[in-house]
Amino acid sequence: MSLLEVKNLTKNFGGLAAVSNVSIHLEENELVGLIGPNGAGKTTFFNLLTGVYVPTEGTIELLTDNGMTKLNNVKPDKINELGLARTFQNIRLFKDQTVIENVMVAMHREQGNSVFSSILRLAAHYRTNAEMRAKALELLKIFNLDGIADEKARNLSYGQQRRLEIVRALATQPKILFLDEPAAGMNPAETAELTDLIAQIREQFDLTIVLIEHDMSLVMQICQRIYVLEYGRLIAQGTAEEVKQNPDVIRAYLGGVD
Amino acid sequence: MQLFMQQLVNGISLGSIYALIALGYTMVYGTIRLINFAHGDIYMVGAFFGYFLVSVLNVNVFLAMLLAGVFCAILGVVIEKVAYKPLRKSTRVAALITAIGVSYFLQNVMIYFLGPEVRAFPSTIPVMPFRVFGIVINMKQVFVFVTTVILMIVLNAIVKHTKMGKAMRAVAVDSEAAELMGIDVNRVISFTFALGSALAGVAGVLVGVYYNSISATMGTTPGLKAFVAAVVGGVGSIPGAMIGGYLIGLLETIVTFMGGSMYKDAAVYALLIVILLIKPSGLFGKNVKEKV
Amino acid sequence: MINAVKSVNFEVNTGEIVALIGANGAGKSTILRTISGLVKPSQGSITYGDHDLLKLVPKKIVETGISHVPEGRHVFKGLTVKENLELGAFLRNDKEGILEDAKAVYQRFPILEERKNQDAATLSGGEQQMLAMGRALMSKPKLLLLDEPSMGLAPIFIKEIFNIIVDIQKQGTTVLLIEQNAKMALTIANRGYVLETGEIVLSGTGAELLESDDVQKAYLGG
Amino acid sequence: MNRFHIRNMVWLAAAVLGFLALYALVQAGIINRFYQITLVTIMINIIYAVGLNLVLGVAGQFSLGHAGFIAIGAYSAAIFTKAMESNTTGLYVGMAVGVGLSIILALFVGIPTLRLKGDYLAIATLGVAEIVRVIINNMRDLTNGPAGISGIPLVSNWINVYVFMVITTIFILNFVYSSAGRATMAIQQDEIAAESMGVNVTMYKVLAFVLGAITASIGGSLQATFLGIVTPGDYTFERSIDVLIIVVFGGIGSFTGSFVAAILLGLLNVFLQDYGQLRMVIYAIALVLIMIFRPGGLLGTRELRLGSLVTKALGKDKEAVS
Amino acid sequence: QDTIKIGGNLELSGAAAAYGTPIAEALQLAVEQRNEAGGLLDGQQLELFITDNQSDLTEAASVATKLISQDVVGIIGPTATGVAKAAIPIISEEKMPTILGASTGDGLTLDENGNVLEYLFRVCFEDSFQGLAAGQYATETLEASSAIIITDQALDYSLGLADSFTERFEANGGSIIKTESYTSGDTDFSAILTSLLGQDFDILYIPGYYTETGLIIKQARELGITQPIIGGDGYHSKTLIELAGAENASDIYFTTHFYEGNDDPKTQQFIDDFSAKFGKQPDTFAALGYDAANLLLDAIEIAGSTDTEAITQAIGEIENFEGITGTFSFDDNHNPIKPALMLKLENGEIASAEEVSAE
Ligand SMILES: Nc1ncnc2c1ncn2[C@@H]1O[C@H](COP(=O)(O)OP(=O)(O)OP(=O)(O)O)[C@@H](O)[C@H]1O
Ligand SMILES: Nc1ncnc2c1ncn2[C@@H]1O[C@H](COP(=O)(O)OP(=O)(O)OP(=O)(O)O)[C@@H](O)[C@H]1O
Ligand SMILES: [Mg+2]
Ligand SMILES: [Mg+2]
Repeated sequence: MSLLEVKNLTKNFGGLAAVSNVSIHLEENELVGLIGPNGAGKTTFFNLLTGVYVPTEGTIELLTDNGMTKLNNVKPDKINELGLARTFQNIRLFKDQTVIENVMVAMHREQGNSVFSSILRLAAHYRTNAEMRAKALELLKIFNLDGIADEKARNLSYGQQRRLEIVRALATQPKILFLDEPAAGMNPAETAELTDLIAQIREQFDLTIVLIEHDMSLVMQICQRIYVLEYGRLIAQGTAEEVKQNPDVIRAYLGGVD
Repeated sequence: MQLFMQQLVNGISLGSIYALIALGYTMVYGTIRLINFAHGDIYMVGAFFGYFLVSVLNVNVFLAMLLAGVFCAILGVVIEKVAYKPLRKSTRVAALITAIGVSYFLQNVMIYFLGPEVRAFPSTIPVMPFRVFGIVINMKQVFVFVTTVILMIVLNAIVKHTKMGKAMRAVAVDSEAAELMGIDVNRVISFTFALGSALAGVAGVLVGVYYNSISATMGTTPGLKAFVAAVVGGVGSIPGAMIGGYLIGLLETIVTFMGGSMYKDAAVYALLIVILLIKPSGLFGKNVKEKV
Repeated sequence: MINAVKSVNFEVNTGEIVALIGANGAGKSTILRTISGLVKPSQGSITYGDHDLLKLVPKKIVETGISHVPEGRHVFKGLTVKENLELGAFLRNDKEGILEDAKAVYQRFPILEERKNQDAATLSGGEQQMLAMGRALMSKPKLLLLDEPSMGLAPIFIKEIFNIIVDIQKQGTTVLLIEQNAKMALTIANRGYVLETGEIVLSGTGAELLESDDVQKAYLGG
Repeated sequence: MNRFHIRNMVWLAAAVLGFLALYALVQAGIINRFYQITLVTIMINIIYAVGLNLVLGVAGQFSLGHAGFIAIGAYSAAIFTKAMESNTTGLYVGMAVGVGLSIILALFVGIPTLRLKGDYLAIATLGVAEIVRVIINNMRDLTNGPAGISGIPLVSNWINVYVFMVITTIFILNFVYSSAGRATMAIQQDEIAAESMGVNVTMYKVLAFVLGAITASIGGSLQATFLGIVTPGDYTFERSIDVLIIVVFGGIGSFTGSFVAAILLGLLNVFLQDYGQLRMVIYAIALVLIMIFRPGGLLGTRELRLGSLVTKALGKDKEAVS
Repeated sequence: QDTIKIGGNLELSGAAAAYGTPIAEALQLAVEQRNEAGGLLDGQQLELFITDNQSDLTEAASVATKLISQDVVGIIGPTATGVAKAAIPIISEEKMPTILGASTGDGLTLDENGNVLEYLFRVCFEDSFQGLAAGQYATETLEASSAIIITDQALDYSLGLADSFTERFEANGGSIIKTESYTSGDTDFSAILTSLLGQDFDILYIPGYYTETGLIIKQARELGITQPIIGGDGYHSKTLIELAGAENASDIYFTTHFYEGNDDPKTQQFIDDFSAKFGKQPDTFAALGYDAANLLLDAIEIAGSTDTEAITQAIGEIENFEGITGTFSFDDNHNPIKPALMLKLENGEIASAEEVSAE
């Protein structure tokens, strides 16, 4: 059984099939790439998996303690609870909250049902709060953001914001992490650094990672398998080498060799 | 049945009034996303201006309507420059509070100088009731209805088909990007205010003539109802504002007809809520989709 | 008050492609925003031909023939792709020419033609980027300011974007280009400047900068 | 220091000190009857504003329906205080009933409408409040219609209002600075992102709305039993706007700001009383000028964090956790 | 030399501004006249403090305490019954003689247990008095047996009148066919009026303020509703006729406090003085305010001191005060004992005025 099984997934917007009849599967601890030309439906695909959009057709199933659980029609917060977390193509941080607060929001489920203790300000409130803070700092450290933990998110540079989004997603303790163009707006040096980080967190947190990226150096370097979308349809899949050679992929995505 | 038809006529006449005010509301909202709480008060100032033209200077009503439109256009632009422009970059709620301040200001300045009493607007348009299939319709009703429809069509044409209209929509979405297109944002906003306020001025005189009653607080209730009408129709949508106005006018009339006159205001708000629940951006409102 | 840009002196000659490169937060976008009049600098001067740009409002600056593709695309959401392109030609009155140019944009980005009547808000990230570029071209600029035009684009379109830049240079348009893809940018640029925390630290022809060790290390990941 | 944290103590001490100071001033006759009305009005406005600030500033929900909940609290207090043998018990029973009704209404209204955005929510909540008012107006047997209920025993005075102000403020602030508060704030910043990070958006929005309704209702109960009369005309949407003005003027999201704004506007009102008809003109100009020169409100989003100030001063920020 | 301070707790802004303002003006006029005539108590000048209560409950209470703290010796107002109620606890506790000009709400001068509030007086009669008188007049004089009532649902005054009208009308054998309502501030009544078209009734009772009733009269007559329309003192303003249009203002009856056409020189003098000072005709509110003010001033003179207890007592004991709104004394409940007048409008003119009673 796969960790995540997507069968015949379709999403129509009016007459437009943004995702059409796509079937994929994800295994544990895999690093999978999702590429395709602009408007191919990659982000839409993420949106379907994470519950932002409801699929028009097809099924999404996740392996949980109760066997395969269907994710169609489950709300995003519940899906997150089941172990799927993501970042956004257009950065969506909680801009007026501090860096560490951004992370702590993502950890809020951990604190359990302590609204009561919080409102009465019992000692337990301060304890869990301190614990959460410590944990959040640890995560920030991995991405070299601990130094600016108390800075407002809006004041971060673009690259820092992208990294913070990853930390925030990690803080929800996901099984699968979806990254939408994590390296966009970064220069090659910064991209190389990020590439290493992604590989590292996969190891450290035993994650399955799916990433959308147009920077081929990153994709080819770390993805074990790659899916290619065009006009909402899956047109190729395989290892980096296989995909790179595929004539359809070259035509639609990479462009002819100059 | 005939009585019911008569009530429909009543509803449409009342709806015309709401629609007329709602048009200006929705214009301004459509361009700068500001609930211009002072709109109802500009309408009131227009009514008073017309009143003085007609009763003191003996100006013809139609001319008075035009002049009130011009006067309110200027007033609207001045208000925008003085009170709203400095707040363009701040939160919407801050701008809303300013609008409320302007509304209080206009209303209380009028009370201070002219007193809080109601005044009778000299009735200058003949009533001339006539019957169609046994339903009594009078000239004033026809006049108000026709004016509203014409204004709606003209406005819609401006927004949809002129360059200025396109610029207004661009400014509404992203004023910085609009500047990069070579659009003079200040001018567009001034134009919007001028147009919206001119409409309010015309409406003020028209309503003065229609009901022959004006007062410093006359803007509050219709202002609120017109706002509801604009929301029901979908704020920013010009046909929406008109339909919203008519819907509310008809609803009030029908509820009264069915014997629920004491609940007519509640019915209007209930309608508003129901429509928003079914269509969160109003009947004609564009659901601004957010790409995730 | 942060001084986003300290003291920067540079020039762009008619007909050139000039690339500005630098790390995140170096102040590149701020420079472009100053040129197009969206922000006013605390001191200094910007002249464009005979115009003192600091004395002009954005609208007048656009009228002088400068067009800016801003960071973050800023397409008009709620308006269709077609309307967005029309707004790009806001200051023009030659109906035929506008139609022709729109055709040319569609030719370069066929996906935009397919999405012609779609709300720009629902375009994919890359589609919005193309639209922003197409929209700027609609004004037939004499000087085009591009802020990371290749961001979020598929490799095939990145090539297209750089082709376009070279093409429009050939048609006589001057280009000032900000890019993270420094290699591509410097390859097509006549000259380039390297910006760090609000100051120019290096300048030279595109080829010179490509060769430079500093640039190699900092921006080319090599 | 075992069950409660030192920061609680600081706040408690501040509240008690504040009380003693007021008590002394009242005893000394410096706060005379006139200033007591002003004082109570300010404190009740603080209760309203703190609640609305939670809804608007923290949850980001633009509600203009505060007056409806205030009316519910006021009327239930009026009815019970008049009807019950012991007036004081009547007030608290009435207050409890008002809170109960407000919760029910807030849930009933909140669950469907809170998915509306911005101005749409504002007008919908305004509509709900107006409906409440029309109903109150027409239930003449219970509410005496537009004449309202008068002769309500004057059970409330500055003392119990002060106590309730302190309690509601502490309650709301503690909520804001809890994990739930953080999640609520995140919803305001970016709803989609919050949802994707596992935050139950509907629940927290409704929770904030309900808490706002509860405080409004409590404030209403106090006001009714302080003034001795309730009429439907006192709960028009303008009352909601008055509260909104306090919140915005103080700085949306700043609770300290709400305090400061309520006090300043209360004093401004006293000052303007001598200006007769010009008063509203001056007030309007003041409003516009304030917003032009301080569009973010007096304090922006700043907050006086007494607790952390003291703990920092004592240098025991870290180890105070035990 | 010290001045004698008089307070006005009046609605100068807000919903009731149109009714509080004329009272404030009348108060100014009365005080000015008294000062010109040499002041009170051996030439002491009067000083007037009029404070706006914004038609707001809390403000009314606040203004009351404020005036008291400024050492006024008597207060006029508030005007609206609800607003007045908010001030009552304070003036009672502070023992401040207070005269209400136009607060007609039933039982306003009594406390919860029906005992008279010692310091509170009013110069207008109660709502129920007007309603009963109108009911009586409708059945007896107009010989009506069926009526339709239109009330302002946001106005206790309107509902109060309607209630007592109904009581008397039905007691005298008439029947109320239908009750409709509108809300203050409405301007379009065609829906309500159209729904009356098919009905068979003798009279319309429309208690309310001229602001709306003027328009109702106009719209009703234009729709062809010709039955007599009866109302209360809220009709008593020139504006009513202007709003309705003189041609429509026929067969209109209303109970009220005074008749500007009576030959009493006092009344004519007041009308002249008021018009001269404010450039407009006084309405009933102004007339009532003028009486309230003069009553208070007379009482101070009678009391012979500025002691509030003495003034209160003097007010209560005044006999046959000769006011614009009639000659009256107070009953045990501090209401004036005076007859109501029923005025009739024909073509926008007052065609007749007769005294009516609720008996
Ligand atoms: N809400 C929507 N309504 C209509 N069309 C939509 C909507 N969302 C996406 N689309 C269309 O669906 C297609 C797929 O969009 P999507 O964002 O998934 O592309 P993508 O593969 O992520 O592209 P990019 O690499 O440019 O980000 C696009 O052509 C887009 O215009
Ligand atoms: N309006 C502003 N207020 C305060 N600081 C600003 C403002 N605009 C820009 N900055 C700051 O100025 C610096 C330069 O910003 P700019 O956007 O020009 O950088 P950039 O070189 O374009 O970076 P990137 O590659 O991330 O786009 C940054 O540190 C930014 O945070
Ligand atoms: Mg995408
Ligand atoms: Mg930049």
